[in-house]
Amino acid sequence: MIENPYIPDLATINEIIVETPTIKTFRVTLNDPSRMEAFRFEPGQVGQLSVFGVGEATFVINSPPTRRDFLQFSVMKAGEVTTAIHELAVGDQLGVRAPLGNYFPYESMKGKKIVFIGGGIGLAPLRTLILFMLDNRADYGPITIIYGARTHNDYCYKEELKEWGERKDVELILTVDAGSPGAPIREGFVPTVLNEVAPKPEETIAITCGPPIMIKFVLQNLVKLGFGEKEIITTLEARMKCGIGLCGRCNIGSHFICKDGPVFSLAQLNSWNYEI
Amino acid sequence: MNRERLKEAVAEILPGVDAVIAYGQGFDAAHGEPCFVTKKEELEGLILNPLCEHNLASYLPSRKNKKTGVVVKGCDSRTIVQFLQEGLVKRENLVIIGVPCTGVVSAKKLARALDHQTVEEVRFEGETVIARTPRGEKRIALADVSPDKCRTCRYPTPLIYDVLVGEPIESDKDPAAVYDDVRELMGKSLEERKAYWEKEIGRCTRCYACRNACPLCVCQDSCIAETRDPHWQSQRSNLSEKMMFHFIHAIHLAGRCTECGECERACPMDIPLGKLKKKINMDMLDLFDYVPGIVCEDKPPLYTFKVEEKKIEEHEL
Amino acid sequence: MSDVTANKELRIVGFLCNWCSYGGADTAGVGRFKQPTDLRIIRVPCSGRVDPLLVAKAFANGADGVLVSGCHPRDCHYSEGNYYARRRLEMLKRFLPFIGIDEKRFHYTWISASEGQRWQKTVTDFTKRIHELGPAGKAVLDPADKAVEEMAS
Amino acid sequence: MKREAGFIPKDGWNAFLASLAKRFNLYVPCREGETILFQPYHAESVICLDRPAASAPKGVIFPQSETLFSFELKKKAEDPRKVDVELKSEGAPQDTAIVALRPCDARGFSILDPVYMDVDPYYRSRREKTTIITLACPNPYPGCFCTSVESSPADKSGSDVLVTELDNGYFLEAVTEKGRTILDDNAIQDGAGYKEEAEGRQKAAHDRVKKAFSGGKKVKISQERLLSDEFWEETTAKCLSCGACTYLCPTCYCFNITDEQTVNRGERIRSWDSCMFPHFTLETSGHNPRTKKAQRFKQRVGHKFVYYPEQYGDLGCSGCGRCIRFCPISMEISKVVAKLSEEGEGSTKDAAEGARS
Repeated sequence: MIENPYIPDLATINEIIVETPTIKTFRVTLNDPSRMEAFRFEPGQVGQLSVFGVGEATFVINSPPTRRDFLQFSVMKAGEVTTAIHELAVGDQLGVRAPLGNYFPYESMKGKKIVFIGGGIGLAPLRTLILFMLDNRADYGPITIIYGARTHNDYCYKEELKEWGERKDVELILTVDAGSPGAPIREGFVPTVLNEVAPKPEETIAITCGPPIMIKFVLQNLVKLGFGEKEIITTLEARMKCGIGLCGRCNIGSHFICKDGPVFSLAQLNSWNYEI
Repeated sequence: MNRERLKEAVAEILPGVDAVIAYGQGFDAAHGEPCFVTKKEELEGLILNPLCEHNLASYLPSRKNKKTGVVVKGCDSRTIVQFLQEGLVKRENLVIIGVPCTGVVSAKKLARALDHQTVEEVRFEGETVIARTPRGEKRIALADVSPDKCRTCRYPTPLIYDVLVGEPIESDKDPAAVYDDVRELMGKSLEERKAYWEKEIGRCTRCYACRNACPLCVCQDSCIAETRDPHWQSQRSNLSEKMMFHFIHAIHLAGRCTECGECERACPMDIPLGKLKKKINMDMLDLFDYVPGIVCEDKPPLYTFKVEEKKIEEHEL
Repeated sequence: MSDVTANKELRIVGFLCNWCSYGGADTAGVGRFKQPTDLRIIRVPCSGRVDPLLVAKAFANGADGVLVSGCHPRDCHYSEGNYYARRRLEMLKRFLPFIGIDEKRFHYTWISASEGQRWQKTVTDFTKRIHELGPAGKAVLDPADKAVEEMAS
Repeated sequence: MKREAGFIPKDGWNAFLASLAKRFNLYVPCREGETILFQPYHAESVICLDRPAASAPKGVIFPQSETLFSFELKKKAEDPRKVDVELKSEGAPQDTAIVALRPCDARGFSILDPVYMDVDPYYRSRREKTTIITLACPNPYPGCFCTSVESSPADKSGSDVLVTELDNGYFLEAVTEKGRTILDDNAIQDGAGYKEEAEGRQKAAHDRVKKAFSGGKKVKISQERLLSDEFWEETTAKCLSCGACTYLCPTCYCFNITDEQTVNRGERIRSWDSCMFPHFTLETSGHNPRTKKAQRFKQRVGHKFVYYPEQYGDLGCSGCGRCIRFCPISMEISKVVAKLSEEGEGSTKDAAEGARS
């Protein structure tokens, strides 16, 4: 008998954090304590959340593997499933199929400088890795985080942003698409701010996630800044149903975002002629 | 049908349009296919004979903003009239080459007549189709392998065109016979009709080819057969869902369907889908004296009303 | 009525216009007019809101009868909704028997808010007719369709 | 010792089916009006062996829609606003046999196997419980191109038994252990003496199939043409995106998963889906990587002739020709592959001419 990959674990919502008017973060634990105890994952892996009767959607597990009291998912209200998830309350049941997909190659990043470039809800997968690196701080060089949102209200993880901003070993640069006058935050789109900050490519890994259009220009700008295509990492999204490389939606040629991704280097994407 | 004159007409309009949609030879001798002509060199590939059964007007709404030439038969021209009624195409972006037509071949019926053998050659002599398969040559009357729509065709000459290739033809078909197939089924008992559709629609694979090939199914990807909001249908492949899907298709074409037969032609399961739409059209004619796709300025009867409806009587209990 | 209600209740779905027939049903209720209880009322803003697909869906999900009632012609709250409804519902009434649904199981009519008695008569007569016809049967439903079966049983 | 070859005289065929029906849920190609479809066998079945069925019998093992699991929402006693979820999955499938499918359809299963066998318990359990008794194709039908994908009208891959129709009866070859069990039946005669006649028939049929492109499994797809938007735009101008090709195909396996719920219970359903539909890849955000039919058709052809081979080392197409035969606009996938192949149009045309003459 092979394990049934379509049947989710049942899980309970323990805590809900309202991040922005459209984004909520859910902290869940699997109902079966032994399954929860045995649950292992790597930073960047995703899970499918189910609201029974509505359907499933894919989200990154944005809590780091180093903190295992709960699994955290951030959900932007957009379609049928995300709307249903937003309507859930603490104590409600969810289905979880996780972990799925690959993860950030954090071993090969050891000793390197790290630049994170995120936009909107795209900070979620980066958060996992940021927290993982902060929990293993000695393994990594200086960390720079460039994070943009549409407006001040659209920042996720505000508490953590505050904490990271105060840390000496993290450089945090925040930007908004349209700023309000006098605010102590930059104004400008993320790819533009990236150019202004102009991180040095030497011994540095750049990791980006955000809306497709942002990723597209960030990748272009990183190349212009001199980053090698193997040193540029992104994590992609697509319409997914199965999450295990079968249903046929999320493929880039013979590679599936759900199974072989979501984390890819620009070198990989280029070799598959993939254009965002 | 005069191929040389068609080629001339296409060549003439080609410089002024993005493409001319005409007919070419299909994958074997028994099939025609739509052919998008953009270069003069491609004219040699054009055909004009009874293998031209496709309704090329189907492509026009997706090319609304591109200047397009299109070859249409009488039946196909009704689709364009309907498009114009509903604002789905722009007349100024169309160059219509009309072709009077005395009947086409249904590739499906021809395959049946030839026992599904590979077809090596097809030629036409007047009203006769001569087809060669590994089993030899067979002569078949065109009328025996024509789509049902040809048998009662009222509009052999296109109703709208810029260029007419050939001389106009008057219909010699009996207008009263158009809905004979519908009447025949209505002549059966309720149980028989139910059993008939259960058997026919039971074969449906829910591939949606009928919908996607239908020139007047304009919702396309927002079709409520698949949307989750509104959630009319599940994706189960049971009879109830199949019936519901075809009900939706028929109702949404009420008073709009020009009976071009593309739904039936595209259906890989040979379901007589056109009959569902014809039944409604028959009632539209009876109730509102209306035939879809004839007059550009008309409005589909369900998009309008009269305060006094002469033909609708209150139903007693 | 006793002859009707004596039998097992059947499933009759009624789509009633908020501005008239729904009021008519209410008037009948307030007037304590005796009427059968098979009808499940769905209030709609106008008979023009009744998409023929709603009726089809009701039958697909196991309704034994469907009744639509709106404002009398010329009395539509939105001026012309019931005129459109009349055309659509007439089309539907003629189409249903073509696919094997008895047109007698579907009735559309016009009843104003003040016509409590007319409402009572309509619902009584229609219910009686459906009982005479008996349950619609599940022939259009596939036995594998569990969800539909569940609703229909 | 179990028999490797068997023979059933013409008049013994119906009894053979009837005896199979006692042991298996039996699917046979039946005439439904003008259409041939695989249907559950019953005594009155109008069985048609004359030509391939309209759709592949893929659905017997990979149903068009199936319940992955059902769920029930139960109100909690202590707080009726909260519900507990209970999940239930379906029981095990029964012994099943498909008879008289064509070798291209059987090969379809062998193309689905590497995708599903190790990960998908639904497919696997049905596949393991199903015996496949294939009928060798006596001659090609319009659109057939099995020899171009290194298959043949007597291809054994995916089958448990291969049946070849002879003048006086049917020659049965066991392909697998399951197949040998089928032949282990007193009503089946020893068939060793008919082997030669059967092979003669098989070869004759093979030679009649049109060769659409050369290279077989190693068909060299030109990267340049594969990546050319212009190539695909031009190729697919006439495509209606109708999707019929994908639903009839023995090797298309894309699916959708949707939830259906009544008041407090429901099911998660898997149903066939089609890469030819724009919403197949439409994301909630509105972003869609394959908005154009050119992109979608490239995906369909690319999947079968480039991506699948990269993943599993074989072509993802069995050459059954249904997508050509039933295409309302005569899209010819074999011709598209010929055009895509590095040898280009010219050489394949020659090959095709050569095969015809």
